[in-house]
Amino acid sequence: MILDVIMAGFGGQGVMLMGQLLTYAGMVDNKQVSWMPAYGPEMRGGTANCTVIVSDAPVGSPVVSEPKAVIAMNLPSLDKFEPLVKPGGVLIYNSSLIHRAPTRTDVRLIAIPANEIAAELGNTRVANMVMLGALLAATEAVSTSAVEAALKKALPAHRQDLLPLNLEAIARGRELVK
Amino acid sequence: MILDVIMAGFGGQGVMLMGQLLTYAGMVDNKQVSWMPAYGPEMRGGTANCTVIVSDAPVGSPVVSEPKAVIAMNLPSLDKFEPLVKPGGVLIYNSSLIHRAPTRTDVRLIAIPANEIAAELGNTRVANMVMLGALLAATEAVSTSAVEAALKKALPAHRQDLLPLNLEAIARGRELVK
Amino acid sequence: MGKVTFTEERCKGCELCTTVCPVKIVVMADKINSKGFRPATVSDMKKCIACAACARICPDAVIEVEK
Amino acid sequence: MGKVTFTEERCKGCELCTTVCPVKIVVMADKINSKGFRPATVSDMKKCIACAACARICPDAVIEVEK
Amino acid sequence: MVKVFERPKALADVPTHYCPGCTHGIIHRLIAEVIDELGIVDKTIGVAPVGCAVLAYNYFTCDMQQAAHGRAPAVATGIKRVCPDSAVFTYQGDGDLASIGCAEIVHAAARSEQITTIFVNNGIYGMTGGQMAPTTLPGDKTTTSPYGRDTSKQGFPIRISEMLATLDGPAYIARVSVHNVANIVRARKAIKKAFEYQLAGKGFTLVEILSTCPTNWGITPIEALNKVKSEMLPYFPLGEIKDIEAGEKK
Amino acid sequence: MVKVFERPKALADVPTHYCPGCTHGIIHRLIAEVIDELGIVDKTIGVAPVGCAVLAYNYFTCDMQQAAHGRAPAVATGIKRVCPDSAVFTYQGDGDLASIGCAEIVHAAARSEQITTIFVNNGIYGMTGGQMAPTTLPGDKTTTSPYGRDTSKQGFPIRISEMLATLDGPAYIARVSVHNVANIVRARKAIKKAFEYQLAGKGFTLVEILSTCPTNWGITPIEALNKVKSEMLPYFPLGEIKDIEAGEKK
Amino acid sequence: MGERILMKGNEAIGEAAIKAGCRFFFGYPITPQNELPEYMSRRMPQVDGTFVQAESEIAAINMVYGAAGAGARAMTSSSSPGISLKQEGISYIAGAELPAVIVNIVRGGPGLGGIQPGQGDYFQSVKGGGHGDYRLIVLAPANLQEAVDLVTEAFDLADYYRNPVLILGDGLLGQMMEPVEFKATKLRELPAKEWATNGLRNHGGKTNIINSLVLDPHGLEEHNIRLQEKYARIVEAEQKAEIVDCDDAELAIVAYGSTARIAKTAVTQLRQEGLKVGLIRPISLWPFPVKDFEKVIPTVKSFLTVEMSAGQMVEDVRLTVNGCKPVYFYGRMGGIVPAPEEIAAQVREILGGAK
Amino acid sequence: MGERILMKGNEAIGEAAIKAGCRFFFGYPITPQNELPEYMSRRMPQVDGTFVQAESEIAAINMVYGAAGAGARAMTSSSSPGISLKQEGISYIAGAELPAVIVNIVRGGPGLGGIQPGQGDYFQSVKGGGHGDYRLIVLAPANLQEAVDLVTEAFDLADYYRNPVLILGDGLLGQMMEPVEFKATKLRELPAKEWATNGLRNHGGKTNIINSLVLDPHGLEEHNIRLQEKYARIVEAEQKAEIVDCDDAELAIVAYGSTARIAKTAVTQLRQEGLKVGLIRPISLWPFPVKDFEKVIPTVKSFLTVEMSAGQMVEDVRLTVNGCKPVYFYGRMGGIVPAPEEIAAQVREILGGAK
Ligand SMILES: Cc1ncc(C[n+]2csc(CCOP(=O)(O)OP(=O)(O)O)c2C)c(N)n1
Ligand SMILES: Cc1ncc(C[n+]2csc(CCOP(=O)(O)OP(=O)(O)O)c2C)c(N)n1
Ligand code: SF4
Ligand code: SF4
Ligand code: SF4
Ligand code: SF4
Ligand code: SF4
Ligand code: SF4
Ligand SMILES: [Mg+2]
Ligand SMILES: [Mg+2]
Repeated sequence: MILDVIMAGFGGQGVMLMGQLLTYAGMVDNKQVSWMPAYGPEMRGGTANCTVIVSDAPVGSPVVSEPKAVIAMNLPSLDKFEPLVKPGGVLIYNSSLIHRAPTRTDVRLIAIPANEIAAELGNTRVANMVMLGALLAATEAVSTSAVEAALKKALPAHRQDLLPLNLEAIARGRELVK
Repeated sequence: MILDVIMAGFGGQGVMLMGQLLTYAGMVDNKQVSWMPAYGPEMRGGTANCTVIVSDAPVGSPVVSEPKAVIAMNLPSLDKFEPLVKPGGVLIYNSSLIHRAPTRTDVRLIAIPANEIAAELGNTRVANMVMLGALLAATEAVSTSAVEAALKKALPAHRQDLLPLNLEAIARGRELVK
Repeated sequence: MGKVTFTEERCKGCELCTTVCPVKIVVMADKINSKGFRPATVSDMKKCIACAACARICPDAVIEVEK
Repeated sequence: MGKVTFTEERCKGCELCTTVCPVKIVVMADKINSKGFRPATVSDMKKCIACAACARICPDAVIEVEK
Repeated sequence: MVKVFERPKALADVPTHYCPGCTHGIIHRLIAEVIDELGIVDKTIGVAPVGCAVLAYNYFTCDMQQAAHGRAPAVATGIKRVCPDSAVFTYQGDGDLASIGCAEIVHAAARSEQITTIFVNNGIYGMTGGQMAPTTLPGDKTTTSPYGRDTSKQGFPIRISEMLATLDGPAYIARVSVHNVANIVRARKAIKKAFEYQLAGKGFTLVEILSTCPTNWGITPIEALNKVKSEMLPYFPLGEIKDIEAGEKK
Repeated sequence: MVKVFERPKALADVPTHYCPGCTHGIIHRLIAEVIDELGIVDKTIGVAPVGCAVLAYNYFTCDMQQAAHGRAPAVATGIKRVCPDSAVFTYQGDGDLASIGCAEIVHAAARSEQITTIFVNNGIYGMTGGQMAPTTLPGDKTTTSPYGRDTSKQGFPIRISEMLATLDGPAYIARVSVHNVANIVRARKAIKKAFEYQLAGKGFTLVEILSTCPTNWGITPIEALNKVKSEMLPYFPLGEIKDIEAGEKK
Repeated sequence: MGERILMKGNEAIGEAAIKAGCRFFFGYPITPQNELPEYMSRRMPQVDGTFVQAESEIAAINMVYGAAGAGARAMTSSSSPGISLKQEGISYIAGAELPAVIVNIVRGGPGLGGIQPGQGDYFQSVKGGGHGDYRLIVLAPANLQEAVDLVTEAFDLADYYRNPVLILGDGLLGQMMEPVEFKATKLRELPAKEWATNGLRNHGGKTNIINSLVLDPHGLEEHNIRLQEKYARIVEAEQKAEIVDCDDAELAIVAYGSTARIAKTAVTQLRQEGLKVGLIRPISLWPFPVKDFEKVIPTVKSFLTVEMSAGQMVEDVRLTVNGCKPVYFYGRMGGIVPAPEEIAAQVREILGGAK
Repeated sequence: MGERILMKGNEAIGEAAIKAGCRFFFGYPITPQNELPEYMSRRMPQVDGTFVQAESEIAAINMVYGAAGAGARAMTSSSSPGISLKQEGISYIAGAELPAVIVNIVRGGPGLGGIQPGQGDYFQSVKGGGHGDYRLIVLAPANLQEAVDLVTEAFDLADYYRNPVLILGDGLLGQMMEPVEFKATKLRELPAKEWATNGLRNHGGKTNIINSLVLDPHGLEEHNIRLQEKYARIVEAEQKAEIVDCDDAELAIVAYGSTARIAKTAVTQLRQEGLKVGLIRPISLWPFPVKDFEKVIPTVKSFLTVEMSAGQMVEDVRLTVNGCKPVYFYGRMGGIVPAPEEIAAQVREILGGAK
């Protein structure tokens, strides 16, 4: 196992896409990967989350009860997933929207003002990429080139111009962790 | 086992009723009884038949492959059931409508001109009772009083006046066998 | 003058054909076919006008009509 | 003069009530409720004519109206 | 001499199991005549219902499928989508089509599925021995309305053709009868039109045919035709109920 | 001060799971208001569908049953036959009622079952995430009509109220909308009339209510109300479509 | 009551239901069970009951759901294809824990099949033809008197456990006539139906809800655990079987329903020949009468399961015998009813081979 | 082909069907399989195929009957309650011997239940949820690559045997994403569909009939015997299982589908602890992989069946082990997916107790 991570946030914050990007990048790196959404009839309006696994061995359960990493994009997500992080794991939270500090002491805590950085970059929608950058820096689960390849693949033909912006956002996220 | 009999004929010849009468009479005599119709989507227009069992022991299968007795009210019934009669059994056929002689030599053959006798009695609908009378004489499966009780029960309130006619028909059938 | 032919063995004796003949020549025969039905027949073929009414109402396609 | 009361925690911020007030006093508040929605509120209660239009269109029975 | 009338080729040369005088037989023959006339026996696929006509697959010489009770329109949909150049018809009784198969016929009609439905309305469940159908007339006695159909508990007869005509999907809906020769000729015309519309890709077509069940009505075949005329016609008026080429009619 | 408008008692005092601006909520409230006004909460039994309103059993304070997808009219039939003095209503979406439950609603109507059906037509399968419904407008994109509803393959929208109005069973059928306050008031009246007819034993009653699904339509709640007005109304005209007290209207 | 009446199986079942207090019947015609709804359509109006000919088997089972949920004793019946259509509804009734009685007068399958007697629906009945983990109590009468008695019992079991009960008959049982007696029996105190949705005024104002949806998986698991606990109680308390002549038996025939009465004749014949043969007749198919088997497994040397199927109950026999003794199978299909002679011949062959 | 693509399970199944030549899909929405019909509605028009959103699951399965009968590769999918509704249609398809593929993305039951993953439909799938003696070939993939491969195989098996094939998945499999590769495989020569009802002009003028009705019981019995002979051939030829680490195993976990991939993680953990644990993963649930079991039964000392159900496949394990070795069971229900740690704990307990 290299990494199992739960990513969570509001419906519009792009957590599903962020997860898929990481998964795709892992695949590019020739890892075993899986992506599993939480699904339910109440997903609308509520919070969304997904679980990504990047591994050397075939993936067993695509759902995990104790993830090595959690990305919390908003407060309800922090409330829900903070307790689950595996001791020694990493908890990355969006300090732009979350104003309480996590209470865990046995995990690495990383606060990322994702919305603010995204706003600085001129597009608040890339807050998820900033978070992803932080995760990549904290875990080194996949290679930078793989993420780039994944992004190219994920962006539709007429949106390829957004590639630099997204890479920049990831880079900014990375920097905050180094 | 006292008696198992297949009764068969055209749709309107009253074979089902004849079978039910015998069954009811057996019940009156405190025997174990069963009545089983042949049922199918093609019953209309075709031939009808039922199997009656009168027994001292509880009835096993209500369908029998080798009946001790067969009543054939018409030619198709004779054709179909003659081969089935158990060796040593009895085959009663309606010689008013059946103009070929049965070929079995190992069973008792009884020809009853049922329609003619019924006509003599003034009602062709009691041909079945004539046949029943013959069966009762040939097998002594149930008591006369039981048959009378069964008939009373079977006739609706406003048809009780037909009781004597029916008893007469049974008696005529009986006579032909003695 | 018409000619009607009955596939007698297929006749079920329903009598519907007897009700539609404009010249009233379709009648029930005085016999029973092998299926036990009294088949229909034509009493006086010369009168037939080959209108095919009998054939059209027969549910069992028993009747063929020529002219 | 009317008075409208919002069960603010039940408001889902759909804004439908803001479209039907004849005196245009129903507006979205500048805050977020505990469910994460921006609730509706009344900007100038004195103008309210207690017509209950806002209450009638609210899908979440958030609004009570008195007079 | 020339043949004025002969057994159609699309009607298999076998006796049917129908009761004497049952008009299912007439309706079979009319369909076969239309198939012959249009010369489409080699591209027609019929769907037999569950009902007295369950054995219809033995009576037509075209390809046939036997469908689960009520589901003939869905089965026909499957066939037609695979064979869009074929002529696909369902043959369904009133229990099959109007009762258990109600959703399937409504939706085949709404989808404007390119099939032809022959709907044989005899106001009773023939095959199972005479139970009440959705089209049984008020007051009529059947084995499950032994005291006569009581509309307050057992509901009102459904006029399927009128109901389906409210949909935008159907191209042609007609109600015909086979209680006398003139109507038999009209019924044949309606069936032919339905098949022609289908072949022209105009949409869903249905011909409702008032039919008899002398056996379960407990009357003679001749009396049964009279009952169609005197009792069914008033409740189920004949005519072309929808024809996209002609606008809606009554 | 006096209360001009307050939460009806028959509406349970809990938040609903509906999306912001979804008019399911308005319709719930209207039903509850009518139950309150008629004072029948202690003899009303509601039937929740499978659809976004599946949890309706948590939102009314009367007795409730949750029914299998599409079968609410059958379930309601069972209830009403056992409790003839009660008021029984079903609450059904367009997938539930017009698609899978088509046979059940037609036959409850034909039987003139003494129930009231609230038919919430939002032209989409809300709960399952926005698939095409039988009432989806031609050309509309849904997750199963991604290129827009193509009537030549996917059929035409069904006008349930008009279809059911061809039956003799229904006592009252109306189509209403909740896209603005005036129509909400009218919708409430129609619901009340339906319940009153039921209580008076007049027969089957149905109120079709045009409703929104901002989430799966992919627009805001306000835009959704506009879509009802500008796009749905032309296809689904409002009005009392059948009223046995008044003869047929349009 | 007390009088013996000659009745057709389907009608006897109907009358037994009425005697048991069933006043709501929802059905749809299908051979060979038509006489049951027909009988109900005649009788229900006489006893102020309700007969509805539903538009389909699906509607019928959902009407039963509604009526049972409203607190009534409700029933439906059908035959094989119609019972298949009811599977979703049956799963709902089990999930919502409603008492109801369902009768299946089985015919030959699969598909449209035929209309003669069959036993090919055993798996569907006892393992769950519907989705999810649920169980029906399944009772299989072998004669009409037992059918009548078991219908009464079925309504009581249904109410007692809040669980659907299936009466598994076949065309033979449905179509035949035998004398029956309607006895008043009362085996259990039945709980009041305080959960019924018949209007707040009838149960003190608290809202009652009939439901099988539990969106939270933990809640749904708890619900399932409760169901499984109930099923365990039923397994403990409600096994029923008849054991005939097994004390000294070398071979026990295992058969249920109509087949069992035929097997009994075979046993009599074989005993007359001096062969030590017995019969185990499961009456409750679920719960399977494991306890009765346990009584005979130590002494009986082999088992022959006879069914009108390709071999379905035989799996439960094998599961019960668990490899201790050989389990043979003999089956007929398509509506063919095996004759006692055929069964006897099978036994002779096995015993001959065993010697 | 050859490229690895990251796809959602439901969509990968859809694409695999299209790659296998399926051009006719008839479906109806239900969670958690919605992405499958949705995918088909997007893709079918691109490949000149047909997607029909049927009015119900019943209509969908009967459309499949019609399309398969006309000679096409046809498919439908649903989840538990919807599959229950299809039971009559499935019995018809099996009875009429039509090739078709049915996908069940199982959720928690019974009744409306929940929408999280479940395995409570095992009985329904392998024993026959419908009426009569018929069998579906049931394939249970444990990951998306296998799902893709088995869909191809399913269409081939269906055509080869003229028998419906069920793909038994669950919400986990349907919703997750994994990389998959679409490979061109061809294992069998498939017979021409000379029986298809696609118009006389397409098959030489002889009338073809698709049918499951045989009114004569002898005829119906013969039909059933032929079916049973076919099933015997399938049992002989088509058993599939994966055996992991069983050579020296004291205990073998038995699990299928999603549960099996979790069990595999548990096996790895346990092996690291030094416990001798293996895994038997049935891939074909029917025919049950008895042959694979026979390989390990002599050496393995006990079996632990793990399911997301109250215990269904465990019956087939017991039937197979036939009393030779103890068979334990561990199940979760309601949509709860067991964690590897839970399974490992069960194993430790059993092995601890055994010592
Ligand atoms: C699922 C199912 N339900 C019921 C039946 C029994 N059944 C056979 S035919 C029939 C009704 C026949 O009536 P109709 O459709 O009107 O046809 P008719 O015989 O009158 O021509 C029924 C209910 C069945 N075979 N399958
Ligand atoms: C038998 C069955 N089929 C399908 C489903 C899945 N399902 C749940 S809700 C729904 C449709 C909901 O649409 P609609 O009835 O229009 O209600 P809405 O959510 O739009 O209010 C479907 C298909 C189910 N639960 N059961
Ligand atoms: S063809 Fe016309 S005239 Fe000739 S017998 Fe027939 S009905 Fe009569
Ligand atoms: S209509 Fe046909 S079947 Fe009927 S009597 Fe005339 S020829 Fe015979
Ligand atoms: S009651 Fe009328 S006037 Fe007052 S706030 Fe509401 S809509 Fe405006
Ligand atoms: S309509 Fe109701 S829910 Fe919507 S914004 Fe106004 S108060 Fe809030
Ligand atoms: S039962 Fe009725 S419908 Fe069926 S064949 Fe006989 S007469 Fe015709
Ligand atoms: S999905 Fe649509 S119908 Fe359902 S609650 Fe949301 S807006 Fe309303
Ligand atoms: Mg009919
Ligand atoms: Mg909807």
